Amino acid sequence: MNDIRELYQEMILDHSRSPRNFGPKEKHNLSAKGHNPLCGDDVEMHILRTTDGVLEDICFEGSGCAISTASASILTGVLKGRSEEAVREIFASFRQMVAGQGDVPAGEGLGKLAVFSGVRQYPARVKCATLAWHTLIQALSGVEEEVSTE
Amino acid sequence: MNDIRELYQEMILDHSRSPRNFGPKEKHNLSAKGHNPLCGDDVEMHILRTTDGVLEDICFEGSGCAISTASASILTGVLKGRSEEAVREIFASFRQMVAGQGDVPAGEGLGKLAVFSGVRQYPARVKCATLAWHTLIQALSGVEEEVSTE
Amino acid sequence: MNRTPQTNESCPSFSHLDPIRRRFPCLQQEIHGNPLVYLDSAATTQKPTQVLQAVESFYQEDCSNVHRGVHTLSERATIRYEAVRAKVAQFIHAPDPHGVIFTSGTTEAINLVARTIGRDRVSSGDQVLISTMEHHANIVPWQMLCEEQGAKLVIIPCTDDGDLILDDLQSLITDRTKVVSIGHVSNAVGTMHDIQNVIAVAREKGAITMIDSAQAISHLPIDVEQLGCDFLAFSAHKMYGPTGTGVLWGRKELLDQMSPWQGGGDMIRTVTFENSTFADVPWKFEAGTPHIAGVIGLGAAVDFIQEVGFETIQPHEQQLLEKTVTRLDQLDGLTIIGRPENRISVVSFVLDRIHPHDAGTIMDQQGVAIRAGHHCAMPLMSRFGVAATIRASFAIYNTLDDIDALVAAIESVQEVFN
Amino acid sequence: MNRTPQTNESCPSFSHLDPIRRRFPCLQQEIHGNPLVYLDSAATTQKPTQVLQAVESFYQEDCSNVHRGVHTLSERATIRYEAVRAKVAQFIHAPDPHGVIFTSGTTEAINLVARTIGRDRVSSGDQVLISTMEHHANIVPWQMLCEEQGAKLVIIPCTDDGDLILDDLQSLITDRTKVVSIGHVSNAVGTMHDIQNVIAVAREKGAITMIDSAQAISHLPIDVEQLGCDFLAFSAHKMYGPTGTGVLWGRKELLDQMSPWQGGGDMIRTVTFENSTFADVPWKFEAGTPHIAGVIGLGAAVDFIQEVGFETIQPHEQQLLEKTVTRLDQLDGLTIIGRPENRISVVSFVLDRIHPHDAGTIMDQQGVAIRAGHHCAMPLMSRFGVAATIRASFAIYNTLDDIDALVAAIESVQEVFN
Ligand SMILES: Cc1ncc(COP(=O)(O)O)c(C=O)c1O
Ligand SMILES: Cc1ncc(COP(=O)(O)O)c(C=O)c1O
Repeated sequence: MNDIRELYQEMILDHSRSPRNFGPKEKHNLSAKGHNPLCGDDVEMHILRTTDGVLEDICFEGSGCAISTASASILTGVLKGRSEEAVREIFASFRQMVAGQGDVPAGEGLGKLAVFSGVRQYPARVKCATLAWHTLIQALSGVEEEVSTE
Repeated sequence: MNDIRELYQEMILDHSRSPRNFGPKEKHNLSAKGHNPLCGDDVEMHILRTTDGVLEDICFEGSGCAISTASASILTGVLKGRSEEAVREIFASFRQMVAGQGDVPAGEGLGKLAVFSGVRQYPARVKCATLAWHTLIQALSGVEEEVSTE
Repeated sequence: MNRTPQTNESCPSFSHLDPIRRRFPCLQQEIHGNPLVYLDSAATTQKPTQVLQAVESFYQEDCSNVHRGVHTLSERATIRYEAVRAKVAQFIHAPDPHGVIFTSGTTEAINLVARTIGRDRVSSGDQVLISTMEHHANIVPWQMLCEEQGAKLVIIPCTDDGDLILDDLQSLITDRTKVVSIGHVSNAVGTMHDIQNVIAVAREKGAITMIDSAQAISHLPIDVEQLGCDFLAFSAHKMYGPTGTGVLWGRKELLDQMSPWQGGGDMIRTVTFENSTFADVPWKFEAGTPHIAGVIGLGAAVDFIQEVGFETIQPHEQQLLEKTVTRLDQLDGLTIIGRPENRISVVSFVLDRIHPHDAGTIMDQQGVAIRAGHHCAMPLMSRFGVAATIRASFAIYNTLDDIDALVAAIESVQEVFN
Repeated sequence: MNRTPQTNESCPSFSHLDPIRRRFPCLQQEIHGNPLVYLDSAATTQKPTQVLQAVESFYQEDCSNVHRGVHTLSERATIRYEAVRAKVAQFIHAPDPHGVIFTSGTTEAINLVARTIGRDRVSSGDQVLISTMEHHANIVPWQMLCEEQGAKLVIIPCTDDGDLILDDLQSLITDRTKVVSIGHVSNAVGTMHDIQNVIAVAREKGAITMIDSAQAISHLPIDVEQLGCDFLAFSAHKMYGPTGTGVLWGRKELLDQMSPWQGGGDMIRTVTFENSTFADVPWKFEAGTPHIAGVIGLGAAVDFIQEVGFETIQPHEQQLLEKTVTRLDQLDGLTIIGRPENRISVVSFVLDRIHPHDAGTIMDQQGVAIRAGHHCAMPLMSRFGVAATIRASFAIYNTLDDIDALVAAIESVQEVFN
């Protein structure tokens, strides 16, 4: 059960119980939907992107497991105010942390997001942790197509 | 090779090389076709049955392996002049001899047909030995439907 | 937080099952340091050694293709393969082994029926009747057929308890109802449906009847003659047999009339480029090299079930079920989904404010393997207003101790979250 | 009449293959008191121990359903199952593992293509092109499609030598040709067809191209990118793998556009009674519980082939072929059927006045397993004016001694009959 506490850290449980930046925003200009058929997680990301490519606001809707809900909730806070480029870089490190091969420094430079480092031990849950991210990237790409993590 | 000579007895080889009662008959009043998908054997039996149920004449056409050709050829001779009832009885003993369960007296009362007793050792060839028989019975039944030994 | 061994609860009358459990090699392992407690048999059962040996002995001794060979291996393989047809026929009390068609599983069996006789009989304006409790395998093929033919899919509703509402059966089945396809036992909540009743009404109205027995076949004796259905399907892998094979049983008269589905070797009698004639039933429906090893393994699985006997299986599984329901009802924050009148081998439940998937991960840490999800029964999940459930399902190798482990694991989930 | 041991002919350069042969348990047996000489690999190959172990280890260690489980066994099973997709993709040089669809075999793969994209693209008056040398699996599905759609099946003829006549390809493939489906290697006479040429012309004319590689996959390296075909199919059981599984590879762009075939679990994204949405490729085409053990065994079979290497397999099998043709040509009363320019692993022949089936029975007495029949290629049999042939086919485990045994067995057949 110590192991499992590394996955379900307090912050993750907290964000899954009371997700931040949850609910539709009127002022967003980019959106995308994502679906994880394994848990039945559904997520919808909304972004307000400025003309110079900064994510001025991010929020999400949907329902899902604790990992996917917390992942969506925490990323909205961490990424707010970042440039699109920075977001893509952070996602690359995040992915490396939760699903990368070999030894990976646990969440270095990822700040709060490092709380998801435990996911690495649970291959079946990687998709839960990355669903919101994939959906966010999809929204940024501006193509309207549902993301699925099959 | 001694074993195999018991299957391919001289009489069988002889009848397969020069089948008797081979070719179409003009005067037959019952016919049926049979097919063995395993070897691709095709046989057509023609019977002249009298009003009192005697098989006055039997002949056959078709092509097949040595066992099926010899079986058709030999049965035409053995069954000629027999009653339909007798034919069915002989077939029952023949079947018992080539495919029956347990110890079976080798072809007792079957006369010449006892030459097929070796077939018993070759389950895959039982259908070759019985194709002409099944087709004959089909012809006697008067139903026009191709017999298949699948 | 490790579970307390509760061997005192292990009913002495079950000690004769210990040797059975020992025959399942996969159960003899630890998961995350705890003994494996496998409660996912509705997804697939574990396989006893005798099934694995049957498969292996085919490959090691008789490995050959079937039907068209004259050599010894092929003869032996054909005899072993065809013997299973007779064995399965006897197992489900089918009058004619030729009504037994080997498919790749229940899913293929249902698709086969939908695409052959289904397509022939169902026209524009006709109806196909299923229930709200079906597995996707018994929904999607009919949905695709109805869409193609312009027919209507009609649904038997269910109660909050998870029982089919059969009072209106006479009006649900009309002259336009051409097919009635019903699950035998619900894989999601465990209901054993009153299919005898449904079949009787459907037959009266002239509809074809198909029973999806995927979740019934390993739990209760099946007698197709007595049921009176036209088709019945199940999968080997859910009855202690290998993956990749299953059975469609059909009434011989219907099968004879049906056109074939897949084309290929073994299902034909003659082929010319102008036209082909088809083989007799059942081979007409078995195109290509069959899953010979799988079918032979299925034969061994039937032997296994018959050796143990339903007279042993049924009371054992019922006792497991009763204990599970009783113990789960004692837990706070847990709701059992479905309270069917007759339940077989499956219990589904949800935990307050905890997603089933999170529960599944935490329970797995304790070695307890349950399924979390929609169980390929999304319409039923909608009916109950849940996205997913936690499902525990049983087989002959489960013990009363397994239920204690289940309860302990649920408690540890709640501990993490509360 | 027992065959004389001719070990002197056993080429010393093949002694390194002895350990390979020893890996096949089924070959270590006697038939009617003679060592088994298995010359029926075109029907199904024997399986090496490592394939049997892979199958068994799945059942003994990771036995579970795939895709929808969160528990450890299910996770392990899913990882092993999906890893084979990537392995197969790499084996056939496919750019994207998602183009690899697991089917029950070549037959299902061809039926799938005929019933999905085939039905979509082929309309009344259109044409489907195959050849006179196809296996029934690559004839009947197209024949059924053509009949249903009112299209025409057009046939590439072959020479007396058993080579396809490709001179008129430009006129055989017209604007109306919507599908070109060609065997890679003939299972009846061993011809390796010039498929590269056929594919190139077909693509130019906008036809879909499908290659039946059932008889090629274990004998030569395949590169789907280089071939340029749209679909390619093969069976695990003909490449040292288990029965009941095979592969349809398809171009991802085409697969994405195609509607699904069978309906059921795992191939859907969402199901409501109003409508269902389908999963992504390849899962859209894998309805129901897959043959998990079989796919894992297929992975081990790919490993086996790659460990031995085509650089070892090809020269060995060519040497077996050459010796066979040379030795058979020396026998009186024997006619080899087909003298193709490029031959792979198969030799068919007939004996004067001796039915192949009788020959098969007698050869089996010597332990020599050959196939006698039409080899599911009836139109080709008609083309050559025979009802059946005797077919000897080879795999990596055959030895030059096996050819001596074959010749001795043929001589003993002739002795019985003459
Ligand atoms: C050339 C060819 N195509 C297709 C098939 C059919 O393969 P399967 O029976 O494994 O589906 C075979 C095997 O018999 C074959 O040799
Ligand atoms: C009730 C029911 N029907 C059909 C199926 C489909 O069986 P398979 O996946 O073996 O084809 C299942 C298994 O998941 C089931 O539980």
